[in-house]
Amino acid sequence: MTRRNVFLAITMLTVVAVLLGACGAKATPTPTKPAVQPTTAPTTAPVQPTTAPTQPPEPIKIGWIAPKTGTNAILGEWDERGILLAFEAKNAQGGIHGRPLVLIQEDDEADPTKAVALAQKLITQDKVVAAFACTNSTTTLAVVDIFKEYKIPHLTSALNATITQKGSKYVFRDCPAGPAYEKSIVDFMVGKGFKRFAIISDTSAYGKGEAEYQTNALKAHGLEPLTVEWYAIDDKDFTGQLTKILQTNPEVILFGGSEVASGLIAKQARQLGFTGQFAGGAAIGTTKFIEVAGEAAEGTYYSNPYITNDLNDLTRDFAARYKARWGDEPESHGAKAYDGATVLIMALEAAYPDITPERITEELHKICGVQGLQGVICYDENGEGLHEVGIGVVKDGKLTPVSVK
Amino acid sequence: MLLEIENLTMQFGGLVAVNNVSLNIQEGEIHALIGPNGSGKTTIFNVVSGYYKPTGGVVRFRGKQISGLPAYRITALGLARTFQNLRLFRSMTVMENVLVSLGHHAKTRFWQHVLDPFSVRREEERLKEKALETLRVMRIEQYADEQATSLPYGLQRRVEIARALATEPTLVLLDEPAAGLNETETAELRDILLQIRASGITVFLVEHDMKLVMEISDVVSVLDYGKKIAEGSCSAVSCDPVVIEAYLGKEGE
Amino acid sequence: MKTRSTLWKTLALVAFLALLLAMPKIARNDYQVRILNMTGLYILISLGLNIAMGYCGQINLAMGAFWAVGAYTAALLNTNFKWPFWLTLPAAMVISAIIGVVVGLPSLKVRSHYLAIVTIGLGEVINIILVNEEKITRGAMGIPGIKRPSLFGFTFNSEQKYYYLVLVAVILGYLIARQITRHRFGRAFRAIRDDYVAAKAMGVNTGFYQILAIVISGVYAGVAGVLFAHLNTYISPDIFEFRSTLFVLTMTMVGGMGNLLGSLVGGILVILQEALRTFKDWQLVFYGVAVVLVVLFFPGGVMGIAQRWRERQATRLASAAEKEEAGNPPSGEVR
Amino acid sequence: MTKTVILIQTIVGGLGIGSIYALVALGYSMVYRSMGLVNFAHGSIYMIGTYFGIIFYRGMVAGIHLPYWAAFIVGVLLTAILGVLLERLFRPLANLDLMLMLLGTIGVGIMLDNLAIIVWGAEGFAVRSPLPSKPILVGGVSLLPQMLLVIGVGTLLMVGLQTFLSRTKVGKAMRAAAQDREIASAMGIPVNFTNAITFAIGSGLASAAGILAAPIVYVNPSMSAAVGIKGFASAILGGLGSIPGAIVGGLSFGVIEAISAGFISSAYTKGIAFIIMVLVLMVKPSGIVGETTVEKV
Repeated sequence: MTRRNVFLAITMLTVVAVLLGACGAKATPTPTKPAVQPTTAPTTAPVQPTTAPTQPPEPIKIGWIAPKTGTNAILGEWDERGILLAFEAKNAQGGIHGRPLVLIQEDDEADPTKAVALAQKLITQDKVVAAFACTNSTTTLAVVDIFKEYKIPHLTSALNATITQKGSKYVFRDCPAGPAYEKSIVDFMVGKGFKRFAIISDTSAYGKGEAEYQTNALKAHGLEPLTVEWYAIDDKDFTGQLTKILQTNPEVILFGGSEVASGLIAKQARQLGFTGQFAGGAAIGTTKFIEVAGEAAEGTYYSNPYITNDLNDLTRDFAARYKARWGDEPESHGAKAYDGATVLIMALEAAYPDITPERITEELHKICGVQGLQGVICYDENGEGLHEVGIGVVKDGKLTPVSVK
Repeated sequence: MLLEIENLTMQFGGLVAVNNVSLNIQEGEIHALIGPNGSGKTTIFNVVSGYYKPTGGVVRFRGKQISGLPAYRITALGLARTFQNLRLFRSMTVMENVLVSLGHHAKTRFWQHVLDPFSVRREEERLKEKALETLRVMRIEQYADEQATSLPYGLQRRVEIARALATEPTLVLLDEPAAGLNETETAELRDILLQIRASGITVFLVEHDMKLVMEISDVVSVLDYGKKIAEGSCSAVSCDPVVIEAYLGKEGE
Repeated sequence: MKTRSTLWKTLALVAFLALLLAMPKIARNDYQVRILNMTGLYILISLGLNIAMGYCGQINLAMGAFWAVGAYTAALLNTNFKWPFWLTLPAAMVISAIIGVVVGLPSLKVRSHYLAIVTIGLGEVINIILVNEEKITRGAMGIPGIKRPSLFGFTFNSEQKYYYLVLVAVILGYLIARQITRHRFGRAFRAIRDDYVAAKAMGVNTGFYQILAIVISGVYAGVAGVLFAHLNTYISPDIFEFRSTLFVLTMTMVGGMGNLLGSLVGGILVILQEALRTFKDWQLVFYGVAVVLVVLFFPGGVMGIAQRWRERQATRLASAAEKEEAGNPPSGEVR
Repeated sequence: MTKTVILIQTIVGGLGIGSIYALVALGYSMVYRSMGLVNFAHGSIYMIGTYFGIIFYRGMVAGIHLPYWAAFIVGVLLTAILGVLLERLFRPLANLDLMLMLLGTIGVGIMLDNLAIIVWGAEGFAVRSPLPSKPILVGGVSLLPQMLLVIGVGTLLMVGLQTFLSRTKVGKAMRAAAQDREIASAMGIPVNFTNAITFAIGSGLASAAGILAAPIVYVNPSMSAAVGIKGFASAILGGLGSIPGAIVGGLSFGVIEAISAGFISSAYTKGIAFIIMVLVLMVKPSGIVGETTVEKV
């Protein structure tokens, strides 16, 4: 190590310090945030004193971690839209007693390592009081312990059942867990007299989980899947898997994977001459699935707490506002996020003026009997709020209810 | 017999580069291999030093068959070589270049490099001392810490030879060591080569500089179109009409 | 003169170490310490990659997989058999070394672009195994509940405490890497990188050193994996996908391949990438632009700038030497 | 379905996706052959190329709705132009060592991918096929019209490319330049020009692959990664730098994937494909069609 190198190293370390300072200096503003600029975060003083009368009301910072790039970016996009819709509406009414809601958004690229670091950023640097984290199962599983450690409540849109079984009282799911979806659809299909099921799913945590729940639900009826086939999340051609499935001559193909791949599979299965029934859980009752599958989607049964935009006044109002804001038809992911945002806002209202993570957590646990888009939300001690899902069918290219819970 | 090349044939696809050549090198001599360009001299070197597997024939070194062995094993047996186009390690100093060759004399194990810096340092000093000795033989010790490839061409040639000598060979194959050298440098090289022989190392030499070859070689073998056409002492070979024809024929082209 | 510069060096080194020790206090919150910890882990992986690629010229684009092997060994032994950190560490080192031999073997047969895709492929295969062998690895769901390490009753249970563990690992890792690369092994590696053919002629057992280089890089990544598993307490296969390899490759090249300090300097990239978050959607665009600019204008990375300056000095010396010998123009073969 | 029908069906599916890999692999190989550059941004060019065509087909630009074939041509041409621009950017990279090339081109790839997200959004969309979606049944094997289009146009492009390289003046110049840059430029062949053409053709082929495949797959910015790596693996499997090699490599990679998904293990599809690639390279280190080079001493 020459002297120059030592100096270089020291210079670099200084740069590190400066950079750390730089990214700590400002709480990143969000695109939708009202004109109020948060004042530069002081170096100490973890809790701000309540607003002095002369100062503009201090915004309430809520964190958000989801993928905005990569294969899973679509999940982040839907999630963001639902939350922002609720937050903007609330802010238009003056926020929580005059304090606007600010969503501090971070892109985890669906990478659990990034998600953990970002959770720490939101908690210890941005000092959010609550967060939406995350939309994917592995990222959520990775951050649950972090939020528990820092005692900050967070809402997740991920379906993996074990998320709420890790003993954290700070995690809340804004939708039913995966098994609820898969059990409902399997029960329904078995009830219709189908006996020969084949499962196709992807190898992500989500896909693996859903396939497992489907298999378990079948076993509860004394049935075994004829075969379980897998694909990688970025696969586009499923001929191999499908020919293998078709050899087993199933009546029903159950989808465990994401909406896009499932849509492609439906299309390719029909082209390979499959005439039976398609069915699936959360990802299937979406406009995206129909868009991708096209005609092949027709007649597909799905389970979802948010069966269609046209279910009741609440969903119709949501759909209209969603379309006006984003120029797009909403689907269940947006509805999940919207429900999550709604209960969080209610908890914040209830906690006011003492808006601390601890109080918000308490209030979230108290939430029960709230009518959301997906049904009546009532949180148990594990943070599960919804247990019932309905069944829908794709009819004339539209999501249509069959039975509503 | 130090090195025996027996009925060696080397074929690349349809091209026969070396055709049934037999050649013997005695301990302690300087043996030159000459011939027009493309006559297969370097190919023989490449076979002997283990880069090509011969398509026919065998090579024995001190009675042990070496054709087919990997190059580094052949070097370890005591047969080192230089390259016609300099192949110095460009990221290294002259000293480091030579130290690479001393590597297989090192006794320290990998774990010592991880956990026992003291014996590694002791050994390093020993190796450096040895390397310096070799550099002194080649009269380039004052350039030890220079980047090898930044040296003038003539000196790079010597580093190349030093590197070969540092493997402590009994036989060293020199591929055109005088190429690109000026007269003074060539003269110096001649002294060095004689000194090498005097120190007991046998030299097998490919060279175009006939003056140098005639001055120092004990035996000269002549190749033409992959075949050996003559062998003998300098004077005998230089009078051989076949050799003269081979060279004149080449000039006439 | 000499003693003065030694004094300077010592002083600077002490100041540097003091600064390193004080880092968790300088950092403003757990998140920043976390980033420093991750920086340390990436530096460890980068040191390994640097030895394999920078020193030996052996392309190893399976670093993410080695990282995973270390992390999974630690996680499985810790959660299933309650092995503490101090036992999972050597176990993981052994296992990543074994995998290193497997990944290293193709390097005897194929080179450059071919080796690149072979190592990418083998890395993918390891990841696919982690995803699909659920009975052993719990598959895509990952392994939760890995314990933090403790030493004589002291548990490294916060980011700040873990920082010192990482710091010690990085310093040791650097010193060992330095020790390896400075002497015989380093020279053999560089000889292979500079001129594979000549290295063989100098008695270097090229195959052995090529595999050794990959094994060393694997062990470094494996150690980083163990530290990561015990820090994160949760691991899943998607953490170790190809993008993690790419990131380590990028940071090593931005820092400077073939120079161990390059790996340390490259660590800045971890922090820089976090700092770029301010740019939201444009973050990765700028990141890409930055990478291209580095490649085009500073191909040797940060350490390469210093290197280039030194080389220019050297060529100036050489040309002066050549001028001295004017009148005897060297043959056209000189470069 | 009998065993043979199943096998044929699987192979046909593999050939379809394999044609895509082959067209992408051609881009890698051509550019490598002429510039010695491995362009790891090629996957991103494939993605951008797909968008360049499909946005006109779907009327995403100023409401222009072009028929599929017209959108195809526009997309391929636009991507070829992008290729020329990228060639200019990559020119300094061509003489650098592999890792710098890798990193530099990957940097460009990251840039393109994220620009695409900013311009077109991360969500992506499904594309309607211009052909009937009803498959044609031949002896129990169902052939999808769009898939036949992929295989057909793909074959046409590959044959066309080969003819172009061997028959036309520009093509011959390109081959000469690929063989030896210095001699070629000494002979008066404008090497930079032939490189630009090579890059344009390589990018155009990737775009063609993307637009052809779009109705079968799904279009979004992250489609670049998987095809990028598999296309490169195909080029290597066939022998990097060889035109027939790229075709053989791509088709075999697709078929291997389909067969391992259908007959061995669907969870290990990609893994098996990579393992076979590694094994082939162990036996024949320069790929299936690649020339074995003698180590120069």
